[in-house]
Amino acid sequence: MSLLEVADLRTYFFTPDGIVQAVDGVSFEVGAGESLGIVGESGAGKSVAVKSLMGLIRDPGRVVDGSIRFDGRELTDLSEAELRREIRGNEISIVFQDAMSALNPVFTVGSQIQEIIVENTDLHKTDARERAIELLEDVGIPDADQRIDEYPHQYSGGMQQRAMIAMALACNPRLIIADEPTTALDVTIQAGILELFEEIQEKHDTSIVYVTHDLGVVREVCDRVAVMYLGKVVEQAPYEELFRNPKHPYTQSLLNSVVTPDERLDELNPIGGTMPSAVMPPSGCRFRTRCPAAFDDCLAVDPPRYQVGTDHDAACLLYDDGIARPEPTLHETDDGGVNESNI
Amino acid sequence: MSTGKGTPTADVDAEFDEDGGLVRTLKKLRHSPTSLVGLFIIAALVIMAIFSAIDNFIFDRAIITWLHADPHAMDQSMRYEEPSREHPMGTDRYGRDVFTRLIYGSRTALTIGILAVGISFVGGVIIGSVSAFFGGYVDDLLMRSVEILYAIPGLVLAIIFMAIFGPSIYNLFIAYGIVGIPAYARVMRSEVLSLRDREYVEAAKLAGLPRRTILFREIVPNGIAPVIVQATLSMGGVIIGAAALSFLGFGVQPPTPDWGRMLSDGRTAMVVAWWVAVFPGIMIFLTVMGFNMLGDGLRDIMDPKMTVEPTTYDDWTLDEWQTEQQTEQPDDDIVPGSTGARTDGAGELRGGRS
Amino acid sequence: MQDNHNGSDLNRRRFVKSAAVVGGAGLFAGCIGADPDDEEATDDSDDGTDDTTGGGGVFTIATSDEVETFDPRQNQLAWYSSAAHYMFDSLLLQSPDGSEFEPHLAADHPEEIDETTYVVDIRDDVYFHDDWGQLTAEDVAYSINWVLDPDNDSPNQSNVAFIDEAEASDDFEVTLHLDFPSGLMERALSHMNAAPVVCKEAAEEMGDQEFGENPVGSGPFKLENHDPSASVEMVANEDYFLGAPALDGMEYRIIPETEVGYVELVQGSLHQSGVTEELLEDAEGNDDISTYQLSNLDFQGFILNCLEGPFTDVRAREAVHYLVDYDEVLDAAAGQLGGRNWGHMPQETVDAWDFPQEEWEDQYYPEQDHDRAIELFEEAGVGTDFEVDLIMTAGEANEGRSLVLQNEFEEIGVECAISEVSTGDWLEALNNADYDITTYGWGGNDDPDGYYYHMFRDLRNDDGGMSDDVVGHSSIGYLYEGTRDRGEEDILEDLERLDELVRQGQATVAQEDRREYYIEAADIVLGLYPLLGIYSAESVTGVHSSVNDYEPSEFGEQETFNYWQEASIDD
Amino acid sequence: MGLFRYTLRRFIQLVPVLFGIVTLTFIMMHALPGDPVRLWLGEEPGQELADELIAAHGFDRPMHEQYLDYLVNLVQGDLGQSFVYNRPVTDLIWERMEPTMVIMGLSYLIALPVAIGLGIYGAARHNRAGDHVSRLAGLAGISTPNFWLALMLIYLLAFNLDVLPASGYTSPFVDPVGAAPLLIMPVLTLATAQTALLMRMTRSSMIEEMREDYVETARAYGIPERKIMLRHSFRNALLPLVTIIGLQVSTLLGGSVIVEEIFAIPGLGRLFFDSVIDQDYSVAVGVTLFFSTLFLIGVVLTDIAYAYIDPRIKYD
Repeated sequence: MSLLEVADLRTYFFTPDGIVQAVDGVSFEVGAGESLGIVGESGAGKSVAVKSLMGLIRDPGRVVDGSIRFDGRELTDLSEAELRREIRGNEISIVFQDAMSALNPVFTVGSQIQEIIVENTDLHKTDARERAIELLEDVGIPDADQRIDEYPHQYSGGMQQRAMIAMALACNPRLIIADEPTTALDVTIQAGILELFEEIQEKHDTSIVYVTHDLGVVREVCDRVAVMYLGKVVEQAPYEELFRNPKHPYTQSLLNSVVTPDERLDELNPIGGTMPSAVMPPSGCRFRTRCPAAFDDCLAVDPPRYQVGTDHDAACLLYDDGIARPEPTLHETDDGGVNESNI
Repeated sequence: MSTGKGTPTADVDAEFDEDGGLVRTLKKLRHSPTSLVGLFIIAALVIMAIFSAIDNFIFDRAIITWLHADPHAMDQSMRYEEPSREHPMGTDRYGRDVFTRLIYGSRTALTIGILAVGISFVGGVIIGSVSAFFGGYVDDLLMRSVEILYAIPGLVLAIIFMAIFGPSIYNLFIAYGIVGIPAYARVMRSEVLSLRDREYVEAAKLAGLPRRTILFREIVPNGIAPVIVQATLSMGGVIIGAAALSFLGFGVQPPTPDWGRMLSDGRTAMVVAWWVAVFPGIMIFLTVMGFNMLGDGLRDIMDPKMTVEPTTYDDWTLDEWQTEQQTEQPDDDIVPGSTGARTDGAGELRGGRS
Repeated sequence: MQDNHNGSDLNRRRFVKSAAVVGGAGLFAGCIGADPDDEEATDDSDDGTDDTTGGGGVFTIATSDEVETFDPRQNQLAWYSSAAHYMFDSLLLQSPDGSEFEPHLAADHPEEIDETTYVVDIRDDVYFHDDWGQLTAEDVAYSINWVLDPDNDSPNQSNVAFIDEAEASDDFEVTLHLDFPSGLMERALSHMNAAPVVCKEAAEEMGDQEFGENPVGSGPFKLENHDPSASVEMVANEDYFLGAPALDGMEYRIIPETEVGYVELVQGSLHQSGVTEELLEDAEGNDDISTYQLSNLDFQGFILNCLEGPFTDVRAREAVHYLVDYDEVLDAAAGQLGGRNWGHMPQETVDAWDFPQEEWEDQYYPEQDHDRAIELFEEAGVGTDFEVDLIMTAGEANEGRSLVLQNEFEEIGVECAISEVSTGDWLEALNNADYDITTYGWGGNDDPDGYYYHMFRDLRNDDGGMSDDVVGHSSIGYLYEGTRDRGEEDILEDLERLDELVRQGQATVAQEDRREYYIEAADIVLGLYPLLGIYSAESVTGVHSSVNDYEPSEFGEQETFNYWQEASIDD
Repeated sequence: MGLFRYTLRRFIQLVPVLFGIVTLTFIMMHALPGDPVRLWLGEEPGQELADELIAAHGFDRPMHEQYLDYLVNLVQGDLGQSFVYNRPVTDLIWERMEPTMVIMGLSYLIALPVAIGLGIYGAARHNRAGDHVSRLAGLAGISTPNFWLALMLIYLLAFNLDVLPASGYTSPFVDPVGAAPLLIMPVLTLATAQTALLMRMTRSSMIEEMREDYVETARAYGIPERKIMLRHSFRNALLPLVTIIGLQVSTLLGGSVIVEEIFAIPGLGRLFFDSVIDQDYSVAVGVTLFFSTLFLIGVVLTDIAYAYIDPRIKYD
């Protein structure tokens, strides 16, 4: 029984230039205490997907279809007020990519954490302040009782992110969504933050959804990985499995191009061509325009997710038994010794 | 007006952020009904103005006389005639047809607007860009001079100018042209400041292009968009300002039809002949409204973050801040030498935390 | 009460203030143009004379200019020339219809001892405001001599220039020693712009500056409060020698825009305000407002530049006179608020002096005839291939007449550009002869002298003279200079005679003699066509119906409280 | 305390700008055509009198001498003598200051809450009917010439409806009840465009702020929308707003010329206008200088206000 079950989530943006199908039929699950990594290039719809979970999609965007079950409750049925009171902050919280801008520049770090505590719990202001200091200490901010009264700009980038995490922990949520939390940081600080996430997970048994375009990061923190491409999850597997035995041509290309774990995919542009527009996505398989293994059927059939291994699925017609297909020869794994896996 | 790619609505916005040039910008206007209305009003105005300019200079008012009436023809027996079929907007104190004068007035209004704004624009762009590009003493000198102009209330400065040079349409737009320079200079300056260290500028420098060429070929064209928005928005202000000067007795030379003058001449007749002042008033209002609506739309479109407002004032204080501000980095006591997003530019303070 | 002296056009302009320094004065009867459309306003209570003191309310009047000094000896402001009559007294007082000069501070009319010596008896029951003591011959002599003293730079100096010295020959007797006999003496003695009587002790004690702020006079009202640029308040002088006025006070509100003042008049918060021509109809239709159309006593038209440019030849100037339809110009310039005049002076003066108006009209004011105009231009050698630079100062009247003239020029194929210039520019242009034609007006007097001496004399012959580089711009478009430059001997002879005539006109007492001089002068001037004279302006003043027993006149002298009427206000 | 030193420094920095303004206005005023004496004396000057007056006021001296004198006096707080009123310019300015300040202050008092309220309302209703209406109203407010508005108010409220007096001024410090009706129309005239501008400003910077990341953060942590707008976004939106509030001093002072002329208010705007017409050099220069100083003080105050709102700004 998973803590979070997302099924066929669709989030569209209704812009003057057309409907942007940012998230188009995404499903995944996160168990209690588990950490799921969602990876993909910019524009794949990762952030939109996780923001949809908390009902944070604003005009002109809307969750148009799908179900989000959290601890047995259907979140899409909840009203805005219910979401605000019962879910956001205290059940699910989120750590944003750019802590500098995610923190309000004109309030002290402490007052922002305090406000969240007061808003979501029964604690009063002074108690909330105590709690905030504790939290800041927990996330490794030295002299927390002093620095609580400083403003975000007085913190370094790493500390801002730590403060952000303290905020996320403020009400003991069961799920933390980390939306590219280390993207803006340099490597050394990034390592510290990732460690912190691990610590948290161990200490509080919190589930984490970790959104990133950095495969190296995924390796550090995630139990399982979902790969997204243009609004869809194309492959999903435990991270060991995925790294050793990627099935989807997209994942294969991604991994193929990674030189070091620190390289960022968006900078490398490992795959030829650019991602098509989400306004008018290609018919059939969305990846076909860039897929080296594409064949005729890809044009017509939107591939469902095929089970390709234990807890491993991939949305590619290559794995459809009913369709005649050429051999997936294009992919040469890093470690050829790994079994091609049983389908 | 930071050109940094903000990520307001996440990734999906990425494709809208791209700088698509003026044509693309204009195309986007179609999504803004108010801008379209503004554009329509201005287009109508321009057509009227072109027509009256051609008619006046080439045909000596023959066309309009043939079509309707001569805007200069006086007829004391037709003094303050009410609007009728013959005179759809009535006649004025001298029996002249208000309607045709109104049409001819578009020429004056537009001329004042365009020339005054043109002077401000060119002056502001040159001063602002030179100031920012060369920096140092040049910057200090130019910006202090601009501040001096800026510190004197616009209307006050315009009155002094008009008093010195005498009331005439030429002086009117020179006066407002000069009055407007500081605002443009500021906008341009902050744009150039943000552009001058860009890669392509560096490249041009390495290529050994003369500094003047780099400034006016590479930098200025890239930073001109907000100045254009500023121009559209201040067009209305100039037209109103010119009308105010007319009201105070520093106006356009008679018998040239001019809305401001018509309006202020007609004010004493309000009780007996409302039409003399009301129609030019409406025209001024519509014109200014048109420019403002268009300017509003342009601004929204050109700036993905919708950094707003009165470019007229721009970041005069904010620029100050930039130098005042202590950008000292707090020591990162966890991992030394960290680089985070810092608050170190005007763009930051303008709300662009990118 | 000409708060708007030359119509609404020029009310702010200083040059009009000086043009108006001689104020209104008249020798003829009849309250011209007075046109009370509401009879009730005036026939209510005829018996309310000096016994009804107090409770009469405060009479509030709109005016457009801030007063710069309350010292009437220094004043240059048109409206204050009238208002000063409330705070100060003069030896004589002009009747509302202008027909007579009543002894006022003087016990009787000046008594002629010889041609240049007059004795004036002063009343012995007049006291200055606020315990400044009794008004005596000392004060009168001091006041007149002060104005005469060139060191004091009084703008009134020229108006009493005929007096050599005033002498307090007794406690209540002043002897006037004249330089030359003048037909203008009684007028001068009745005017604030000439011989207002101030308290000598106060003036000397305070000094000019302070006296200008705290004036001490003997009039029916005294200054109570002055809010700069806002209002001047006066309260009734209970100890006035003619008894206390019925009004509690007078208040002048300074309102720059005439139409705003009119709105207040309609609202009843003002009792008197100027009415623009456009508002006249509305005012006449309003039961609460009585309108009075008063002559401005002025002369309006154009000056042609006789020094250089296309109009140096007399035929070219005459041609301009053929160009226009005078009535059309009048219409465009003044609408209903003006009347044609002939001879470069107000029609009232022409009528009162019985000048040969018809002859002038026939001879010098031709019917519009473009062909003849073109012919004359040809004869003058300029043809129609020239451009005319017409300058004007702001104002509807100037604009209207300029537009008509421009249209006429264009009809005969002559380019005519109008430039509206600031007053400073205008004076500069006049000084430098930098114009071809300019709008022109001169006003404020009903005596021919006010026009002929001021406009037509040769400034070079003035006492002290003008320095060589200043040609003086109020002369007739450089007619003297131009004629001298071009060496046109025959015209010069006429001009010398003209100068002589206007000077004689001023220094002569007998009106028949003066009349002859002016007729001869007019013939010379008109025949040289330096001015295109069109009309005299009128202005309308509206009075609220809550005012009783009050009728404004051109000669606004203590109008609300004088020998002829005593105003009061209904609550 | 840093703030004090900072303020002091900002004021000292104003000195060169003020010096520039003095120089500029001095030159401009002396460049006016004609000379004030001739204007004063009118068309028929006695030359002696003119010469005397010119000499008395030093108008015949070389301009640089007049200028130096002016500067020396200025340093001593002496703005010179009015040619027309024959009084010290400083006296005139003090005398006329109150109405201008009162009207300007009141128009701020009205404009600020209305503009901020409407601006926030527009932002909250972004792109919905309420927003469009308030936005168009804002545009209309900016597009209406203020002198025209003033005259229309007079015709409507004073002439037709007779509910307000058309003109005049009474000090509200002396007679608040009597002053109130007199102040309504002038304040309304000045405040309309100001309100519209501030409203637009508030609206757009609120919209902008509402798109900022910290808003999303607040939302993600269950902070109610109201609180996000009024506390989080508004506090940030205040920054550009404060700038405009400071800069509007300039617009309002310009507007005072027109408002005071129409409503017959004895303030600085009218003093300035009359002095230009009369070429009363020292008054015109003095008032311009005073206006500019007010404006610059406004800017400095704005800067200081920033400190309270934006903690990112530091002083040394």
